[in-house]
Amino acid sequence: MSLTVLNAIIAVVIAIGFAALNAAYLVWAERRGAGRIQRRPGPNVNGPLGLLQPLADGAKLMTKQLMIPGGADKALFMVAPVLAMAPAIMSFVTIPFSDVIVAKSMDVGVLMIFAFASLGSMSILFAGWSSRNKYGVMASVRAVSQAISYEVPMLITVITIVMMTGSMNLHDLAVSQAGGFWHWNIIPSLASPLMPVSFLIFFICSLAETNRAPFDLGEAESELVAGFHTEYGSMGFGLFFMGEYANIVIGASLITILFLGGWGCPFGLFPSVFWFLLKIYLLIATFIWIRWTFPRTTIYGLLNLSWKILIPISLFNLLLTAGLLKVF
Amino acid sequence: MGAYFSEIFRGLQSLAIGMGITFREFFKPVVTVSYPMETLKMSARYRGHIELVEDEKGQPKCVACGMCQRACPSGCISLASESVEYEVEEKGETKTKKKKVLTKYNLNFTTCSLCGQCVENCSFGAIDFSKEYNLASSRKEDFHFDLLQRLKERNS
Amino acid sequence: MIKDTIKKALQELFPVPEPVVAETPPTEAAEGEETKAKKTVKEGPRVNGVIERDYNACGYHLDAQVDPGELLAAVLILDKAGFFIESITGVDWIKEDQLEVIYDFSRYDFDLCRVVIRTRTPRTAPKVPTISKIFSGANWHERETHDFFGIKFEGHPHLIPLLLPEDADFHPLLKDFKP
Amino acid sequence: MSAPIHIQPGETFTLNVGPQHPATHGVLRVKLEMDGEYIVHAETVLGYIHRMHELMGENRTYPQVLPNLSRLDYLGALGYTHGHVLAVERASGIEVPERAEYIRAITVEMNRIASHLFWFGAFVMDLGGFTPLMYAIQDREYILDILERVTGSRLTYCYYRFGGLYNDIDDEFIPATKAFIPRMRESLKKYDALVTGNIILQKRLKDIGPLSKELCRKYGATGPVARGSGIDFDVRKNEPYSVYPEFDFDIPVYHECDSFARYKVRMDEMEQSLRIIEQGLEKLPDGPIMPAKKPKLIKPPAGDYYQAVETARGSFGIRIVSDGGKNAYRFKLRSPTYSNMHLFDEACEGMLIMDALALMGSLDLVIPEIDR
Repeated sequence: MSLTVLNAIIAVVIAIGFAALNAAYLVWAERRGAGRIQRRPGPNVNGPLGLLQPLADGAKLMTKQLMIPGGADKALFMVAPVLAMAPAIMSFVTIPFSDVIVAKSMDVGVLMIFAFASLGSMSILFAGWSSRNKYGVMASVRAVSQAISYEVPMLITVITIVMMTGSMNLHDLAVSQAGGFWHWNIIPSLASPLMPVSFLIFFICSLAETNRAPFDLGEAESELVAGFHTEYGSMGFGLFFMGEYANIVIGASLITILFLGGWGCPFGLFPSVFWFLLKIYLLIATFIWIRWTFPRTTIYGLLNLSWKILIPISLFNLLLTAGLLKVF
Repeated sequence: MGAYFSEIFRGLQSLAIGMGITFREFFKPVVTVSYPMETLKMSARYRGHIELVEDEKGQPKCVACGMCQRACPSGCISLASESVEYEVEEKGETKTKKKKVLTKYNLNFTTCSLCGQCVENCSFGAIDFSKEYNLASSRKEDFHFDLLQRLKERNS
Repeated sequence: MIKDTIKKALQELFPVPEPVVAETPPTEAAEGEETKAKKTVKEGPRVNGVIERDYNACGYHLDAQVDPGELLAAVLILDKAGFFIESITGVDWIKEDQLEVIYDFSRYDFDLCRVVIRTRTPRTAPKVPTISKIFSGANWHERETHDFFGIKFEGHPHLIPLLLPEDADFHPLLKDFKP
Repeated sequence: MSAPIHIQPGETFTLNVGPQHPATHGVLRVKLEMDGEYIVHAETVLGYIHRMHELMGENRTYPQVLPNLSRLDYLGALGYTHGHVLAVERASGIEVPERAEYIRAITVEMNRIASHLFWFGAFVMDLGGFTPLMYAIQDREYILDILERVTGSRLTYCYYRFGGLYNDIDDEFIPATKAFIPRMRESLKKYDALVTGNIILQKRLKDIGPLSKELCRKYGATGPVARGSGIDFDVRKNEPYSVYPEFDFDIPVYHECDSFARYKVRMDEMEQSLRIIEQGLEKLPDGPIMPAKKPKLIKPPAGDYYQAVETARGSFGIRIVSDGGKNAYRFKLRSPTYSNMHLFDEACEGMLIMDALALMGSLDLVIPEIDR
C-alpha cells in the first residue's frame, strides 16, 4: 500500500470521527440552546449538563430495529441514508482547518464541495421516493426544487469571490484574507462594495441548502409528519440526522473560509485552528438561534425569495464586482 | 423598485427584532421545575381523589348515608355498612342504640371525574380531597382505592 | 324590527291564518288548517304556527312549527333575511310517536332575533327534506341528526354516519335505544 | 395562493391527514384528494373521539352533567360550564347573586386568555415556530395557577354551580390577578414583536385562506372565525348575558377575511379580556356566592330552553328540552368549532396543503369539542 492511500484512509477516518463527534454534540448543543431560549434547561439528566445524552441517544438508535416498509424500494431505501452521510464526510477532506491541517488541498476544492452538496439532495429524493410514502414523496419533491433554486444564488456569490481571489482552492481563498478582519471578504472594499449583502445571501442559502429552519420544508413536521424520513427508524434515521449536522458544519466552514478569513485571527495575530473552530461554532450557534426563533416559510415563499430576491441581487453584485475589478 | 427594497429591509428588520427577543430570553433564568427531583406543593383547594376524614378518635366521620354514592355522576364510589348496637348513658340509664358503621368504602379512581359532587353533597364533612397527584401506574387495579384501608394506614 | 317582519313572513306560510283564542302565554298567532282539529287535545303535539316566546325565559324569540313540506319555504325566508344557521337537532317524542327536528337560526347583527323552526315527522318513517342546498352548513348537522335519530333527510348529498362509526346501524338518542 | 386546476381523471391521489397527524391537534381526519401539493377535494371525517355527551346529559341529573361540559373543550372549559349553568338557571328560574356572576365573568375571561394563548402557541407551531408556544405556555401556567387556587383544578374545571359557585375566591386571587394583567400586557407586546411582525409569518398568513362573509353565514361560523371575516358578532355583545353589559370592552373585527385577520382577532381579544378582568376586579361586589333560596332538586318546568354563550371558540349553545323531570329530556350541545370546521372542506379546495393546514390552524380546533 502506498503512502498516499494510507494518508487518504487516515484522513477519511479522522473526517468521519470529526463529523460523528460534531453531529452528536451539536444535537446536544442545539437541544440545550433551544432549551435556554425557551427558558427550560434542556437535557440535563444524563451526566453533568446532560453531556452523556448523545451517547444515550446513539445507543437507543442503534438498538432499534430497522424497519423497511412494505412496498418500499429496498435498495434505494437502504442507500439513501448512506448517501446522506457519505458526501458530507467526503467534503471534510478538502476543508482546510488551518494553514497545515487539511487532508487534501485541491485546486477545485470549492467545486468539489458543491458537487458533494448536490449529492445530499439526491439522498433526500431517494429517501422520500423509495419509502413509498405520500408525505415522503411530497417532501422530496420540495427538497429538490429547493436545492436547485438555492444553489444558483450560492454559486453566483461564490463566483464573485473566486473572481476577486483568482483561485478555487479553499486554502488560497483563506490565505488571501490573512491579516486583520479588515482584510476579510465580508468587509466591503472599493472593488466589492456589496460584500455584506453577498454574505447575507450566502448565509441564507446555506441555511436552505442544509435544510435548516426556516427552510426545513423537506421535513416540515407539522405538515408532512417528518417529511422524507417519515419511514426511517433506527440508524437509518440516525444517519440522516448526522448527515444534517455534518452538512451544517461544512456550511459554516465554507462561510468562514469564503467570508470570515478562515483561520485568521480578527486582529491579525496568531492565526490558528482555534480561530477557525471558534468562527464555525459561532456560526452554528446562529443557525440554532435562527431555527428556534422563526416559523417556517412556505414552498412558494421560499422559491420567490430565491428567484425574485436572492438571484437578481447576487447577479447584480457579480456584474458590479466584475466591472469594478476592471476599474481598480 | 422602492417598494421592493423597502419590503426586503422591513423583512430583515422584523427578523432582527425577533432574534433580539430570543437572545434576551436566552439569558433569563429557567422557569421549569425538574419534576421528579423537585415537586410543587399543591394549593389548599387542589382536588385529588377523595379521602375519608377522621374524627377525634381516629374513626371515619362517615355515617354511611350514601349521599356521595348517589351524587356521583360516574358511579365510582361504592360503600357498605352494617348496623352495630352500642350503649349510651342517657338520663342515668344505659340504653342500647343502633347505628350504621362503615365497613367498606371503595373508590374506583379510573372513572372519577374529580367534579367534587360527593364532597359537596356530604352533610357531615366526612370526605375531603387529598393532595396526592403522583398517581401513575400501568395497572388498572392500582386505582381502586380502599379508603378505609388508607385511613388506617395513615393513622398507624 | 326584524322579528316582526320574519313573523309576518312565516305566518304567510300558513294559508288560512285563523286567530285562535290564546290559552295562556305563549300566545298562538296562527295555525295551519289541517291541524285545527288537534288543538283541543292538550296532551297531543303542538299545532303548527308561529309563536312569539318570552326571550328571557326560553332563550329565543320566534318559535315556528311547520310541516316538513313547508320547511324549505320557511328556511328560505330566513336565508333571504340574512340569518345564519346555529344548529339542527332532533327530539324523540316517543309518547306521541313522532320525531321532531329543530332548526336554530340567529343573526349576526345587533337586531337580536333567534328563530326556532320545528317540524314533526312520524317515528316509523321519519322523512324531512334537506336544507343543505340552502344552508351548506346544514350538511353536517343533518348527518348528525341522521346518526342519532335515524331521520332521513331527503335529497341530502352524503347521508352517511358522521360521528358514529361508518357501519353504525343504531340511533342512540331514540328513547327506545338499548345499548 | 391558489391556482386554476385542470385535473385529468386518475391523476390525483388521496392523502389522509390524520387521525394521527401533528397538524390536526387531536384525532381529526381529513381525507384530501390531492393533485401534487394542491387540494382538489377535501372531506373531513369526524367521530374518532365521539363520546355521546348528549346521551349522558339525558341519563344524568342536571348537577351530574356538570363535569361533562368541561370535557368538551379542555382549553376553555369554564366557558362551556358557564353555558350549562346559565341554561339550567334560565330553565328553572334560579337567581344568581351578583358577586357570583362577576367571579364567573372574571374566571371565564381568564380562561379565554389561557385558551387563546395556547392556540397562539400551537398555531405558530403549526407554522413551524416552536419557541412562541413555550412563551405562551409560561403565561398560561400563570393563569392556571391562579385558577387552580380558586377552583381546585387546572384544566377540566367543575367550578360553577346552579345559582352560584362551588366556593368563593381566596385572598390571593385578587392580588395575583392584578399582578397578572400588566405581566400579560408585557407579554402581548413581546408576541407582537416576535411573531406578529415577523415577515415570514405575515407572508404565510396574509391573503391565505380567505373565508368570505357569505361562506361564514351559510356555515354558521361564529367567534373569531366570523370576526376575522368582518362579521361584527359576539354573543357577549349581541345577546348580552351574565354581567357582560356592565363591562366596557370592544369586539375586534377585521375585514381582510384571511388567516392573518383571524390571528389578529384573537390577539386583540386577549387585550379586551384583560380589560374585562380589570373592570371586573374593580367592580366586584361583596355578598353571597350562592342564592339564599335554591331548590334542593333541580327540576326545570317542561319546555324548551336555549342558551348561547361566547366561548373562546365562538357561540356555544345549549338546548335543554325538559319534561319536568330531574334529567333533561333532550340535551343538545351546539359547539362552535363544529360549524367552523365544516367550512374547511369548501374553503380549502384549490389551496396548497401547507396553506390549508395554516387555515385549519387559524380555525382554532379542539377536536373533543367537535365530536362531543
